[in-house]
Amino acid sequence: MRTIDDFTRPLEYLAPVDKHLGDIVRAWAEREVMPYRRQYDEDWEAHRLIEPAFRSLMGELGFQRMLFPEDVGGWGFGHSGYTATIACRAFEEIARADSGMAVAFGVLFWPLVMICNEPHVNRRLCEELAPMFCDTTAPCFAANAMTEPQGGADIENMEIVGGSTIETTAVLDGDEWVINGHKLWPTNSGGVADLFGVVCTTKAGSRDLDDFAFIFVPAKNPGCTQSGPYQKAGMAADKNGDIWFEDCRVPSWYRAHGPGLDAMYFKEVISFGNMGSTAFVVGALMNVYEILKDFCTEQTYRGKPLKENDDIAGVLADFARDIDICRILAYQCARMIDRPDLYGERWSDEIVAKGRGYKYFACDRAVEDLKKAMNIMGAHGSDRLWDVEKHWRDVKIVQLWMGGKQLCQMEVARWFYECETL
Amino acid sequence: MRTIDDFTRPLEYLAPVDKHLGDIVRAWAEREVMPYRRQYDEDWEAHRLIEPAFRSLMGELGFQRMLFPEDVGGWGFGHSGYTATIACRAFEEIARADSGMAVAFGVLFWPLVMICNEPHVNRRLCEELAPMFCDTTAPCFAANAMTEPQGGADIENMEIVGGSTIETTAVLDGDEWVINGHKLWPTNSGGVADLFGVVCTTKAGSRDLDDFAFIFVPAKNPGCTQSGPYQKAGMAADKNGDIWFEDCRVPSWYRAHGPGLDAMYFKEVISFGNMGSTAFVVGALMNVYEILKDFCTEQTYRGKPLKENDDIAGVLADFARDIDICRILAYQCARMIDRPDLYGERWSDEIVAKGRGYKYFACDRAVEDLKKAMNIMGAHGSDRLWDVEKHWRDVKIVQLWMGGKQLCQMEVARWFYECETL
Amino acid sequence: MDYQELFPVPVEWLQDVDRSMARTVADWADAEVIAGRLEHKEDYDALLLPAMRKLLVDIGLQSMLWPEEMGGGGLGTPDAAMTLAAVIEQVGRADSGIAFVLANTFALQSAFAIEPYKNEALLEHMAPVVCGKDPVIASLILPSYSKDPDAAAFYGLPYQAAAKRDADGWLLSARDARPQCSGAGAYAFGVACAGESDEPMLVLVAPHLRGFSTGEPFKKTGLAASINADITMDGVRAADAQVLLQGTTRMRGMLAWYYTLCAAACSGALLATYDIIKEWGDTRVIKGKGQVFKENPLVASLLGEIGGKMAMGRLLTFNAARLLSAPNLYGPAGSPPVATAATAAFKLAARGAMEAMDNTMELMASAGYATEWNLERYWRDVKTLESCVLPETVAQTDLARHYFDLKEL
Amino acid sequence: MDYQELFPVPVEWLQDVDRSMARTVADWADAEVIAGRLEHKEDYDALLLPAMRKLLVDIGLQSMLWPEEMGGGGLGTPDAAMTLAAVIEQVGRADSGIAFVLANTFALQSAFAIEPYKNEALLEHMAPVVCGKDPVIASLILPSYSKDPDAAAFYGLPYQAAAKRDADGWLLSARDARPQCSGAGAYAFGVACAGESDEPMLVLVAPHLRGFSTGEPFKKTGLAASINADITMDGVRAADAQVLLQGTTRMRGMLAWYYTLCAAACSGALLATYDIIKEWGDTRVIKGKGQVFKENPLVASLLGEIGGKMAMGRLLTFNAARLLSAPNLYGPAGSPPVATAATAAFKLAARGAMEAMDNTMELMASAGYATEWNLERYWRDVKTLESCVLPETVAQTDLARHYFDLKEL
Repeated sequence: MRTIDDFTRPLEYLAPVDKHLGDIVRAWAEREVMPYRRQYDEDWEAHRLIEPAFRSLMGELGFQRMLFPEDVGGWGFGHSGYTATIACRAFEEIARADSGMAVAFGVLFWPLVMICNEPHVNRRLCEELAPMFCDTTAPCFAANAMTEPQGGADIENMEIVGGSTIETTAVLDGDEWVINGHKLWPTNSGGVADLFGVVCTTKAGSRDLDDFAFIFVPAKNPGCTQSGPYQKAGMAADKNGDIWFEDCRVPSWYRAHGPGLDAMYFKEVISFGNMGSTAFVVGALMNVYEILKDFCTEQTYRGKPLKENDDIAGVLADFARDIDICRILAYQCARMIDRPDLYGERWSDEIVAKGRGYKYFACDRAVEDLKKAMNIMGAHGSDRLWDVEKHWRDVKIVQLWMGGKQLCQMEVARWFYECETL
Repeated sequence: MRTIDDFTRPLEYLAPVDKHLGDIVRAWAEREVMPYRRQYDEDWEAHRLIEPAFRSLMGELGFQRMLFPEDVGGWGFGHSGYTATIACRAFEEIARADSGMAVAFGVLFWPLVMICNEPHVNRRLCEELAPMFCDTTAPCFAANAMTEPQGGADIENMEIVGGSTIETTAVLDGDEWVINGHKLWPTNSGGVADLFGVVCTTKAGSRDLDDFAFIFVPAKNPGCTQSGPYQKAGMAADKNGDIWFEDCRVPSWYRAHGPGLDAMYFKEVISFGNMGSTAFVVGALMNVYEILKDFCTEQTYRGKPLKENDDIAGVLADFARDIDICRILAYQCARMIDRPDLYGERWSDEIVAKGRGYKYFACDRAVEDLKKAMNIMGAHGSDRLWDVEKHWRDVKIVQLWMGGKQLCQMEVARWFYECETL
Repeated sequence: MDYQELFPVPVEWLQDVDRSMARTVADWADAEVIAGRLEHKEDYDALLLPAMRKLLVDIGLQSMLWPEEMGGGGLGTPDAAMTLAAVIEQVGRADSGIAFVLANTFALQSAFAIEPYKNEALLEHMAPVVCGKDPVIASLILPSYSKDPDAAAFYGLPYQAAAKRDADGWLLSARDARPQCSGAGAYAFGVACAGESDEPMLVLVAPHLRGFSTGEPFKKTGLAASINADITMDGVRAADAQVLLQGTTRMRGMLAWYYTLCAAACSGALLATYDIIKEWGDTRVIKGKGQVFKENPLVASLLGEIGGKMAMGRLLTFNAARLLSAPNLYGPAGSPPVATAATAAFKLAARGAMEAMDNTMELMASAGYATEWNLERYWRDVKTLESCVLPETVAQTDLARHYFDLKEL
Repeated sequence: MDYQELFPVPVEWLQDVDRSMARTVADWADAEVIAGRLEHKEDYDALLLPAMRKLLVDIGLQSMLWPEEMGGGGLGTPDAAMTLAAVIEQVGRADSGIAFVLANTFALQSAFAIEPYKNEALLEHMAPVVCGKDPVIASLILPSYSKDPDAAAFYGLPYQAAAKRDADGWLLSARDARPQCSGAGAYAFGVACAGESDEPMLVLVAPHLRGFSTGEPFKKTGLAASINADITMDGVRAADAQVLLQGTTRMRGMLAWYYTLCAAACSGALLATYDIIKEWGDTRVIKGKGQVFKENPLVASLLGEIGGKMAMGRLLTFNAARLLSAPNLYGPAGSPPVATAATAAFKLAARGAMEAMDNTMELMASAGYATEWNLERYWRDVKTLESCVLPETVAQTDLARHYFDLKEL
């Protein structure tokens, strides 16, 4: 009897703790998420059902501590050599249950990547921020405040705009940054986040990457306000909203690293986002594989189980094949992040561009495959009872976030073809 | 300046001799194939230009000896633990120049896989057959005589037909097999092959896999005749034709292994075919990448180089992304063949099915990508001067061979969904 | 917006009545639905139901095919295919769920209200209701997958209901049958089942009949205008007069109307998509260079792709409607060429619509996904249509059956 | 084979003359090309040239648009769009390369032989040749990529030729310009270039003119019927009378004819594909179980997909032709809606044809690839058309320009 564990992973890459952590997350997901997820759509605003599941995973099981150094209360994965590979497994398992939840969980680490990962650990900030995450059993969320109202993900398009479109400013006033600006759409906004990593500029309109700043802002700081969540087509566990910074002050050393370095290491954030997105998609697809297998074994057409009809088997085959392929890519992507000694720095243009490629490939395949899965299921493709339509709606947003497909294409083209004006 | 060597390979998997052998094959291809390949289409029947290139690679450089044990004059890769990974690299490099040539080269090893690879080396047959390949600087070709006139690649569809459609029979007469039957289409037929691996049955109509036999037949044996090559849309270096066996006699020990084992190890042939096909496609695509990059840098539209037009860059990005992905898959596939200790026997249903998946994925992507590449090139997409149309024609046949896409889908569906009647 | 100027279909097919109806419905779409959707989202009671009432009763769509002397619109000829295609396209622009409900309603009506299959007695019987003051919608219960491999089937696809003959007519039974739409709100159902000699038939069933029960409304991807629920029938009695049609050709004819009108619903969703992305493309600026979104070559390339799909969707829809509207030229609706053209029109229009809407969402990124921008509801609706109306593999086999003369499938 | 019965297009668009011409050409296709292709493959001298001669001269296709009093067929009205679509589809069934050459020839003719743009003087001048005893084919030299980023361009795509005005008319120059077809065999070329005020114009040029030179024929993927070679013009003189059209609208009108006829060529290739796979599917047996190939559900599913693309290709082609044939209803050929419909028809028909033929090859496996089975030549031809006639990205931008009102691209 084949299961999701039969999909290929490069076994050479797996972390020693892979099985242990994977089992824990899977048990949690099957116990605390899957029985309830069908009601998540109505829970998009209140998170009455969603919050307890986060509490259990992040706070009680303690997964929100993963990235911090051991000596500040974390699990020390930031220097494990397996950071991304472990994350990849965890993301898969969570997304199998609910990819909105996987995104919210993944993004919690996004700002922390800037300061917790070797070789650029910011000890002082780790010590300062670790207690929020490590000294509690309550879930603690973080978010990257990047996108701005006009131009959207242009922020991420650093090669071409060089940070010049960032309108959120940080001005040094004594030993404090004073931040002003308006951000929108980040995962874990809409009132959820306790901590923001804010992409801003120390000099409005500048194309000099020295002026690009990544500054941590606790959400409870005066001058930092959040709107309620937007209503969306799905992914209820991921809240998104507006964030306003009005003369919001933080200590000067809340800037991640400083001129030049912030922009450089920020690309590592993108690399993790690429790997994570690929893993989210794989997790969702693996769950649909389980469902499809049941459905197509149980329902009949032409007097035979659906899966014994060659035409339907053909679609099922493409579905399984694509999971197998995307899973290999997710782990290859993770490995390339984990082993800079072999593959180059994880913030390099190469790793970012290739990761963008895997990400948009996996998302495109997933959206196509889920559409076909729904078509196979006929009248049941769109009812919530089977959860396939849910994964379809959720995966679509993984495809759209982080600048969407076109930005990925431009980065890939720039790197592989040395384009200069895109 | 990015080159084809910038496409990702899992570095952990590479053979120690990867660079050395890869350099040799690349130099050979650039010297002896690429300057002449544009004339290959007209050389499809005579092989006046094609044969010397084969002679150089296979006979003089000695690559046709790769698989045989060292003590019979071979290079001993059949027990290297890197057999498939080395082959993958060689196939890529050859297919970059000409995928027809890569197929013909790859298929030379196909029957030999049955007897040269650990853990099922047939010493007696190795000793008997090695001199044909190892004691000469002339190219020596082998072929697998599988497909029969009615039903085509049904032969490969062993799960469902269990060998019952094989009409080529082998009858033991004293210590000789007497073979009768009609085969068609194998690569390296059409008068090329010196040695055939013949798929036949010891009991016509039987579904018992013990009756499946794989028997070696030297092409010069009495009773074995070949037609001239068919004319095809491309892939001139790969000749295909009819083969007739009429009371063709070989020693009884020319059967690869015997009842049950022939059928079992034959699946390893399929695994190598899957890996090889994926590698052929990657090689062809990498060459088109080189060409496209030149073309799109040199030609202008809207007053800019083509590659600086965002819409064209988008297509170029998809092209590069797919190469990167297919290359990872080719090496993952090779690794899974090379390391049965980690991934299971290379003749297992799992490895066969997953390999089929990678193969048909890579072929589908390649055909689509090459179509788009030709569209980008406008009036030049279809002229021979740029070689892109050649790769397009050639890659199409990689997609079609080995039973084509539908057979791949059925094997993948069978394995992942436990289908029983497909 | 002059969609004809943008995506021309042969206007010669449309008569004055078609254009006038389409204009009326276009105004309804803007005033009754589009104007209210930012405030009411997809609220059934606050937005969709009142809009449906206006359309069906006040504008009189639901009685359009009924004879004038019974209080209807008097359009019960095959020409109605063009009228309905033009009208449902505009409804779909407002709300593809309402358009889908109309496609069900009119497909059912096509079985007995359109020449040469007019059933005067039934029309007379239903006139007081259909030409009355309350909205009357209908739903089809079509063949679908089943857990029972031995169930009677229409080209291999099991019927959801079984019919047993007795002296007084038919007894229908079904367990948790899934209607195409509005299981919890339809006035009438057209139930497909096997009749005498296993010939397919469509039986008119009303929910007030004894033995008919309606399950709880279930949650689903889209189609907020359809409150759907599974139906169970325990020996529901149907008189012979309730048998709307018998035989494969008639069944395929009814389905040809259904598929064509569903294609029109998809085409309407694409017009809505057009309006949304057109505004986005005109007003958004990217690359920090003051480049208007639509003038970026990559964006333009996708817009071209999207627009091509829109043009194709319209062409497929109106061509299929034209074939239905002129049986003297093209044969009856249930003849293989016409029925197959309708299947192809729906399948290709729905697929093209999904591709175009997916691409549009990619262009709009998160805004494409947010309720506020109104696109995502059409995307959910059309996907629901695509999978529910006719599973892809079933459609493909239908096409192959005609084009390649299949004998066994 | 009654393709209309299989893949119906609105027959009301076709007049008796169209059907009769199509029937004549269908007979020609079977007798003069298809019957000989197993023996002669794609041999130009043994098969294609004699067939072209028969078609163009004996049947009289090449003079179809010329006035009867000059010895032509007298069909020089926009109705010819329907005639040509029906005829070129049948030619394409025989050989898509010949169909492509005809598309070039008639697109050029459309610029001066069809009302309201009839150029009586030019018709008169050419009549002896066109209505004579030798085949007369024409070729277009259209904008294409260039190494010179500053070259004058038609919507961004550089012209391959430059025109310089002097007192006596124009001097044309071009270096290794790539004609659409038949560089080595065309009697006349329609050369696109920038005229006064950079307005596009199309100039008639004959290869015997001083300064005109033809390169060596080059090898290419397909289109054996077109012996193509690059063209160089060193100050070739063209009188004002040779300027066939001026202005963007006229140029787009000519291109609309061209794209529509190229779509017809693709549609014809699909009919040939249909015949080949139909026979294969009917006669092949697989799975060792006596299952007829086409009755396998996976095969049937792909056949359905293939058939749907065929139906769509025909519909796109004939719809575009219809729009061209009735300027009173739809506006002139060069108006944005009509011109865009033609672009979309070609782009979608060519893409659909490639998909259908690729799928067909997948079903036939190696036989699809072998010359003997005749499929692969259509596959090579259509791919050549798809890339040469109009690069994908250029087509997408054309569509977006109209649908989304682009200003800059």
